[in-house]
Amino acid sequence: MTSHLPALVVTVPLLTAFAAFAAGWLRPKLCFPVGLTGLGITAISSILLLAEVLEAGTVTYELGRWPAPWGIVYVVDRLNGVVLAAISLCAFIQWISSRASVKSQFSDRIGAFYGLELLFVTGAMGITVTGDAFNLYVLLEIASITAYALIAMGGGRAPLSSLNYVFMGTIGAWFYLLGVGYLYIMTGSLNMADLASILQGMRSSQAILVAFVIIIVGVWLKMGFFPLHGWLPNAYTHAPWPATTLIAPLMTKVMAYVMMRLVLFLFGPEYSFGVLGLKDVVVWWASLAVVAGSVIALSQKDLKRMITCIILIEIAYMVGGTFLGNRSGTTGAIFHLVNDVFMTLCVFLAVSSLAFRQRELDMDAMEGLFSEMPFTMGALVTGALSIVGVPPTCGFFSKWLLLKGALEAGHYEFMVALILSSLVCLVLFFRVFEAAYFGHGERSHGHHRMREAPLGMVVPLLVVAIGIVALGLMSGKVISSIIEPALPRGVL
Amino acid sequence: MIWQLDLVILTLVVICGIGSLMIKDLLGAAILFGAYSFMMCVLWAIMGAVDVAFTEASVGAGVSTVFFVAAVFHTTRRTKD
Amino acid sequence: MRILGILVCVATGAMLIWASGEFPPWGDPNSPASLHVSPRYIEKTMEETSVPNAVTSVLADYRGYDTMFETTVIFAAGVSCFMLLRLFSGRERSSHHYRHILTGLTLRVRRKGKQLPELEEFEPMDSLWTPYDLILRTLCRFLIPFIQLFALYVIAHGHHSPGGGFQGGVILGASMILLAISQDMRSALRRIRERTLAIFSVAGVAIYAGTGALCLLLGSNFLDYAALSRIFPVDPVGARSLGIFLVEVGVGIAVMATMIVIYHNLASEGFLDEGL
Amino acid sequence: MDRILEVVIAKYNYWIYIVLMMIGLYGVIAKNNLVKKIVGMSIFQTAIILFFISMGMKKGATIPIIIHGQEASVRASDYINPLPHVLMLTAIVVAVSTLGVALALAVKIYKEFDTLEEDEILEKIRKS
Repeated sequence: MTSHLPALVVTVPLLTAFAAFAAGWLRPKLCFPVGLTGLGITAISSILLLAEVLEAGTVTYELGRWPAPWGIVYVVDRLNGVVLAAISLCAFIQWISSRASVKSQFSDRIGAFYGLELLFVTGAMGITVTGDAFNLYVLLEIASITAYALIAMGGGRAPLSSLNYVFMGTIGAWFYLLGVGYLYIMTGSLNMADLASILQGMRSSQAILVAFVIIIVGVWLKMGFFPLHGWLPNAYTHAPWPATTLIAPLMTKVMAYVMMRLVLFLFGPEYSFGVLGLKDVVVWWASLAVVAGSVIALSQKDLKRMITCIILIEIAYMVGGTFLGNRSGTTGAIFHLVNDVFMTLCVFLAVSSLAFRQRELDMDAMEGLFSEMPFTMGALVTGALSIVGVPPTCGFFSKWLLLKGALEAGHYEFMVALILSSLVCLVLFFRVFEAAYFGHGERSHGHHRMREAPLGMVVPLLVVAIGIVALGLMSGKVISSIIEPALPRGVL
Repeated sequence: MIWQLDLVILTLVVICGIGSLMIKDLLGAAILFGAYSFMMCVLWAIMGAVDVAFTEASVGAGVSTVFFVAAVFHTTRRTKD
Repeated sequence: MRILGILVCVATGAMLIWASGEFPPWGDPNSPASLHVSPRYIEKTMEETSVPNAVTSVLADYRGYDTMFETTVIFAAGVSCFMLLRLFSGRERSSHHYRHILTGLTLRVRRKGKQLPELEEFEPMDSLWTPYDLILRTLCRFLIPFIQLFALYVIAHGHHSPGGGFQGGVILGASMILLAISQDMRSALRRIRERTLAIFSVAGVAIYAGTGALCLLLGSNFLDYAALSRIFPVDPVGARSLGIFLVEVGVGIAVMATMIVIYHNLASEGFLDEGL
Repeated sequence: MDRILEVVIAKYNYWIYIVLMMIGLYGVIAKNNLVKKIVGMSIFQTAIILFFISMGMKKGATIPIIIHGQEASVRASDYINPLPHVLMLTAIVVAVSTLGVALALAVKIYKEFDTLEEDEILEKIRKS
């Protein structure tokens, strides 16, 4: 009996989205529990799928029982197994913690909001698990359209920044579609494994080169890689908090996974790194992106906009790590992708519970936060330490691997950029903690009563913080058992 | 597939495309965009893609133009560029 | 911005044209695209799915998973427009307009709050967009049933002729939009209330995903219609054709409801009282 | 001379779609009015759909519906390649969905800022 886990992993959130939207109209109180059970089942099935992949190696699942190049086939290996587990856990935790803010802001259209959030999770899961190039485009569009609508719910400037995101996102997605079209006209197939085998023989053709460039530009545009990042700071800052805490940790990381899947598996490491010779150019570009991201993050006054700009730095790490070309660099990039999902989730959830308590998010109005909201600030400290890369947390191990990869590949400018941006992140977060801990503004004189965020927000936040530390401690086992064998042979 | 007919329709499509971007009145842009979609639908019908032409006619020329006109009705027809 | 736009377009265009030099000549029967995967669709469609229209069989069966997510995309667009624009508190009007049905005399009642109840000789009239044309209204009232009949034909006949779920669904939606434009939005909403539209759009997509899940429950892979032959009295090939038809009906319902929801929200800026 | 003509005949369809795409791309980047940008985006999308359709074209082949009489002896070269048509049915529906959401956003922006010109909106934001 072939295990139906790959199909369950995507169709369960899809059916839950329909159930949540229908519940919005029939009995609004049911929306939250329906979504909770759906995401719970998805999380469990994706962890079971990861376990199955670890034992039985790559799992393939034919949709509609049509064989590979004709029908659509799901291919789950260790790389997307671990990313699937990370996405579903992150979505499950975010769902619990954003309940209070969704109920307060969107009570009259709660079914629609929850339905779109679940469709976004479906899109993210589907992009990760699919083995068909065009199916990836359709799921990319689902994740994008739901992201446009969720971001535009912020009010004030949100629709304008969402419309800019629509324009840049559509151009990125349709460039990817055009690249798939170029591949299809030259090879005749849409299945990724089939395409990869045909492309081995067409190393020298111009059309494949242009297809590679278009697809990479489209994916970088959707990812928010440095020169193409114009939409990201505005979109995530003006979005409402439940939308930001869901979209920020997932969208850019899933697109980073798509880039790795295409570069390492579809076009193959020899082609994407060797033939074009753009390997060094991209690593230089990534170092520039890291520095630019740090400068942008330094110049921000609003806390929410600052942590959004930190995402730009994280993306540049992943692109640089992938294009380093050697084994430890790529392993570092994949492990950083998984860590980054949880790090970003932790920091965004912490700041959203600050915002939920109507705290001023301005940098220099943070007095007495440690005394008022100790648990939230504790989790924020853990997330910050992980982003900076301090040993017990998982951020350190992935950055260490990236550093080792850069050293072996001889890209010293990428190492300098890595260290510099870690220091900048340290400065950024220390500025916040210094004001929050030592601040003696007029607010903290009055009372030291603990006005913590509601329990529903604090408990998931603490779980994520503990998860970051646990992931850090287990990083040796995670890397050796899951990520190390996930790399294709070609990565020398 | 008479290539002269194909060429004529292609030039018409390009003209409608440029026209709907250059025209100063948004309602005019919406109508020209509807004409552009209809020309595209005829082009695909000639190329043998009947299902796609049917969809483009009903979705592209039909409903998109109604959405454009509805949106322009609630905003302005005035454009600067 | 203008120079940046020109620069980017010329660069991308040059790159694309440089690459198109290597394409197989236009319309060449043995280009890779026509030799690698698609011959099986054409030759085997009658034998495996008994559906002569190869596009419908590939759309709903060989690559049925794409179409399920495509229907989810249009559903997501409908939900987004509802969520973005819909405002539940109505527009406060200082005065209401009524038209005497027989003579066409218009009456302006200065009264705050809700509309007056329905009167025999008078019918409520939009105060925002008030053109009234007897010829247009009666012609549209005459035309709409035939449009809907044709749309049902298009959905049902997707196997043998061009057409299918999407095209039929859009035409059904267009007939309701025509009603909303020729009469006024209130009468269109009286035909199909907003709540039923929402339930229809969910039901349509749920039919599609439900058929797939049903095949899963019957032990076969997701969206493998041959499994339907266990519960329906058809052979596996006939079961595929039946599965395709079920899916087309689901898509038709979902697309119809979504198009109307998007139009209602766009045309009345979310108040759903007066539209185009 | 006739060799160039032969190449042009074989490839002009692809060049036209590239010209259309660049018009759309220019419309999105350089136009100031938001609805004009949406029109440019739609032209960009339709041009890519044209590329996919002209990819499946076969000279001398008929539409991809198996003729009623000849179900038995079906030759692939008699019928046009149906796969790009399926892909483009999806793309058209995605294009309409994006258009619907973009127009809803434009209406919402107009309600907020009373103008659709990008520079006027940014001016208002800088002032507020």
